[in-house]
Amino acid sequence: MLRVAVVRFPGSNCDWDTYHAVAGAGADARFVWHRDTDLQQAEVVILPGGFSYGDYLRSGAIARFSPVMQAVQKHAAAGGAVLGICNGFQILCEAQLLPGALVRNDRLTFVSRPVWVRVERTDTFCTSAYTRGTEMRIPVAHGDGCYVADDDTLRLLEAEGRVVLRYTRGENPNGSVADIAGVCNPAGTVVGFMPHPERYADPVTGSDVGAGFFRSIAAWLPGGTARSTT
Amino acid sequence: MTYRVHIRVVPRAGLLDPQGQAVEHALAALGFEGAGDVRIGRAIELAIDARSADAAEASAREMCERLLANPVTEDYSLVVEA
Amino acid sequence: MTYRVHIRVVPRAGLLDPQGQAVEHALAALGFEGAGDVRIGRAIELAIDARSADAAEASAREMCERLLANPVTEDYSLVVEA
Amino acid sequence: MTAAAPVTRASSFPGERPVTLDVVREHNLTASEFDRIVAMLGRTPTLTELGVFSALWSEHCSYKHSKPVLKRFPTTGPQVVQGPGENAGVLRLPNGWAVAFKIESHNHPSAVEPYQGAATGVGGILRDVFTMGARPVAVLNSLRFGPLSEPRNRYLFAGVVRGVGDYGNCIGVPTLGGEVGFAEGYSGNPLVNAMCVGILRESDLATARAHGVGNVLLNVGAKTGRDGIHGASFASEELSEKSEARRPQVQVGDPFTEKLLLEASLELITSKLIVAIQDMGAAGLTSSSAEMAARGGVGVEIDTGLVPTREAGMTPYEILLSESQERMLVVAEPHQVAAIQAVCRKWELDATPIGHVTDDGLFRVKHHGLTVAEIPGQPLVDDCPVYTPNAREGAAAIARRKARPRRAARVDADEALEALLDTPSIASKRWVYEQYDSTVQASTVLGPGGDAGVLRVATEPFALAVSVDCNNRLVGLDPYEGGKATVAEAARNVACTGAEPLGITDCLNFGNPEKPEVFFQFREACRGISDACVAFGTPVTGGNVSFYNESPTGAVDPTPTVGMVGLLRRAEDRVPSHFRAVGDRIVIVGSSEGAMGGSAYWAELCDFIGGAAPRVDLEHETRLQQFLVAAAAARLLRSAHDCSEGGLAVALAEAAIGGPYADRGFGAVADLRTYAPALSAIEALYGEDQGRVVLSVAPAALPGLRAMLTRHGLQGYLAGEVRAPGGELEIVLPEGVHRWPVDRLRAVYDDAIPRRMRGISTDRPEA
Ligand SMILES: Nc1ncnc2c1ncn2[C@@H]1O[C@H](COP(=O)(O)OP(=O)(O)O)[C@@H](O)[C@H]1O
Ligand SMILES: [Mg+2]
Repeated sequence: MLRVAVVRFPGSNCDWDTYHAVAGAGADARFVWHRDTDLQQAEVVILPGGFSYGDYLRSGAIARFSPVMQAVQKHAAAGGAVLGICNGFQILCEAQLLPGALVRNDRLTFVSRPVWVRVERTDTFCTSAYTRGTEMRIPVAHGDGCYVADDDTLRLLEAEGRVVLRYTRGENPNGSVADIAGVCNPAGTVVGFMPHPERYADPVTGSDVGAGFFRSIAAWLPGGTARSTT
Repeated sequence: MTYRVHIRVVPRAGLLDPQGQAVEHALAALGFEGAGDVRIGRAIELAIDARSADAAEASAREMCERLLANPVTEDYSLVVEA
Repeated sequence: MTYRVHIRVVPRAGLLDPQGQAVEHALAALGFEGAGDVRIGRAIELAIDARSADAAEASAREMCERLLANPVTEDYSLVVEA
Repeated sequence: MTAAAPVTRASSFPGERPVTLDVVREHNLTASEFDRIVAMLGRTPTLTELGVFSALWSEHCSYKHSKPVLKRFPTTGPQVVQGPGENAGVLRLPNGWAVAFKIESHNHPSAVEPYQGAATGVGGILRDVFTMGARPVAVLNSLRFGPLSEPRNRYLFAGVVRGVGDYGNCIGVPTLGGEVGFAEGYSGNPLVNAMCVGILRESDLATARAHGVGNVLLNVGAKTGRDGIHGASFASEELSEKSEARRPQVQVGDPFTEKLLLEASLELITSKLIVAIQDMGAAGLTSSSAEMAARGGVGVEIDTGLVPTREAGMTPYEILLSESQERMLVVAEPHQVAAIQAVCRKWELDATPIGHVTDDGLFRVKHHGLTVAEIPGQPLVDDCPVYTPNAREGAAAIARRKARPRRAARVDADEALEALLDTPSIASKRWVYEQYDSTVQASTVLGPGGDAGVLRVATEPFALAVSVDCNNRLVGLDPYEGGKATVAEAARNVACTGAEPLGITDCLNFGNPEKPEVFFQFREACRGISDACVAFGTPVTGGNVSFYNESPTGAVDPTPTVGMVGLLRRAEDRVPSHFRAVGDRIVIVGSSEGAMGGSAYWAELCDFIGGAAPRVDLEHETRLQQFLVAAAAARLLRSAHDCSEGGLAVALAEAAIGGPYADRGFGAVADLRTYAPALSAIEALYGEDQGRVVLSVAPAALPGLRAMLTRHGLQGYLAGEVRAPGGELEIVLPEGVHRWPVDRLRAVYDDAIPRRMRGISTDRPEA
């Protein structure tokens, strides 16, 4: 069974949701406390959503100095898979494991609603269950979700196909440049995005279109290439 | 003349400043010793067209009173540059 | 010695500042004429125990580089007071 | 009264002012209340003691004007695990689970500082629920403001919504529903009521009853500052220019610390490390320690010198009365202290021993050893004088019920629907609830935008439905019928989703109870609530009274908000409120006499609030609820929507407009020619008769539905059908056909609040 570490920072609040979605997809989910530096030999590390350290100063700015982040950096440097969802994405940007930054929504208010996103890349460890171009509605819930990066970075992201998720159908909820909802590192092993697929992983919550992200993870072959499960 | 005004709006003394507290802890955890009493507020910069520096300052003060600072929870201070 | 450090962290020029824009509109709606180019950032104040003002400033700069400002989106400036 | 010998001993804290009658008055205590205190102590109280009394004998803590009325609420039932008296009420659910819930007001703090006032209101109610050992799973909010045409009201509205959102969002508790109303009477005194719902294993239920002589009191959580000193007595006086000046220093919320406190508290409770726990809410350390001791029939001794403070030099008076947020008082056996501190340390919190349980029944406070207060504990909490003010209905109120509008509506019958959908009280509240995280915890079955929020419980098959309601216009017109209507609407909202109403919590927002017409409203509204709760079998498990909601222009509309919790046996049976499929039949249950009294039509379009309030037939309401629950369980319903403000036309329009994220609304036709043949168009369309719902039903389910209606002694009226998206809402009346393009209705409904709030700074007051 593929082992997945879900990191809990003080202020994480999607930790259990993510844990259940991972376990529900058939992977071996483990919590790792932010003060631990042992990732329990996890093949995939997930930084879940929430308000680590209250999102004080800047979202993710304080969490990135947590002891566990050294282990995450090492894991990522060795080619290990890391997924940041919402606050996790913010932490990955602050830690410079992903380029760019997430700043306050252009509407200046928190936004909580389902939005349309398109899967732009399916050869990563967490998107292989989808076909390229799949559009689905997934909840977002954030105050600082506006993705920004300098022009060179943006050009590079587009040229290398590193935009993993994009807002579509005119539903960019936060002013993100180029409708970017999620990006990855050059190898596609570190991924971050704002939408919360774990909230749409069970039909009783209205939809289970997000379950594919977790099925992708559970079916991932570390070291090998991602295989399609659809 | 156009003046550049720098305004600083900070939580009033005695009021809890959770953000300042969190940053204080983070600085300590990063090994910065001797840092304390952290308060976090807003820095506002703007350009004001006015006849004199005094006029610019008066105008900026009024902006603070009416819009930029919350009189219940915040104090402000400002500097006018030519 | 304890030094008081005032830090100003503002969105990098060229970056969109929706909050600054909103305030600019609100000022215009309140009838403030000649106010423009509003930028909004964070004001951070803290006390630093250091041997000299230079040491306090060096320490504060390092805090900004490592934690207080995001190098991707923000610029900072600081003033040290005795 | 003169006393022979002091009953207890305490010394003034150095520098404290002597207690004079002026000082007594400043503390909001009357001369006779002061006499009672002197008699109880056998001496003049110290200033510290006076502060303690003023807090515990404030309206907010003592319920001195409401107790006798509240005693008449039904509070028992087979489902009740914990009735009123603890931090929150608790009801039994299947499979060993229970639900804890409570609602509370934060009106006065929000009037002064809307953002922090609302945020700390949410923080307080969350603590009430997790101190019961329950994990908060939903927040709801009920809000009232003056009209949005006033800049100050827009600022208050924006700030309150942001405050509610920021706190709940950060903690990670979904805000699943609420209501917002706007009326002149709330200008200057907005209402901010927050409700929290939590889930627990019944076996983990915690209490706030101190016991065990020698047990240790621990202060857990944030440090104590000078914030909100005298908040409880502040909440117990009218807002005036003067209160602006003497307002307590604003309390600032720290949801991050609260999240840590939540996790630590639940860990302490479920690992059975503690004896009792209570949050430090109104009147902070004073009320938490005195109330916990009184409940357990023991004494307590605390040393305020041991309480961690944020500022140097705080006096025992300040420490006792501070309302700094995110603090808990825990009682534990001495040998558990180290283990408790270890749990707290893990969550980055301090847990500091500050006192112990004693056997002398006294509430004793020391400061570094000096006894600054010593008061008999039970009388301190229980012997506040109780008042039963005069109750008399105002002549104006009686006249209003007999009156009719003096002028016609400013629009015709067709335009009226758009005008009503454009009314902020009726319009879509998306602008509000999109600022609230409504899907965190991944348990949201039905989010905001329908009749009630529905959430699943852990991995159980069942779910909970939650709603808060109050039709303040009806209560103002006829407090008894309005009280009934408020409970009925809450129950109907819950039942529309298919859930069986289980019990309520209430937040009674009224003006100054010393005014006979206000006390009349209060007493009668409570009688209405009681009667409805008895009829529905939904006991009152707790609540909150907020009096003195007055501004310089008078009392607010009486607003007894009811929070209802219901049980949906199978989550997947949940019934949404909007039309879902072309060809479905539209069925109306409940009849109409064209009740215009207190209607939104009269209020919004004729500027007239009056007429006879519609009578609530509790027997019919009960059958309607039971029918809705049974029909949902039998999967007969595609949608169910309650008829409330704006009447049948608004209910049909809302069902047709669709859910907030529907791509497009549906067309619909409803032929009312035989439903209400004798009514005028206005009465048929906009009358607000109680006890009505609009259903949509698959054609194949119609026979089953008919049988189900008959079984419950109800009549259904087959009015029409759901038509293709992009079409019209067509209502056929004896005098003609009315048509509205649904896309147009939807645009008006969606934009009503945003267009009024465009460009409003949520950060700071507008000038
Ligand atoms: N303050 C609020 N917070 C969250 N949701 C709200 C709020 N106000 C209204 N809503 C949601 O909007 C929907 C419609 O509210 P309302 O018009 O009051 O419903 P009804 O009249 O049917 O009770 C409900 O789902 C309600 O939960
Ligand atoms: Mg409504």
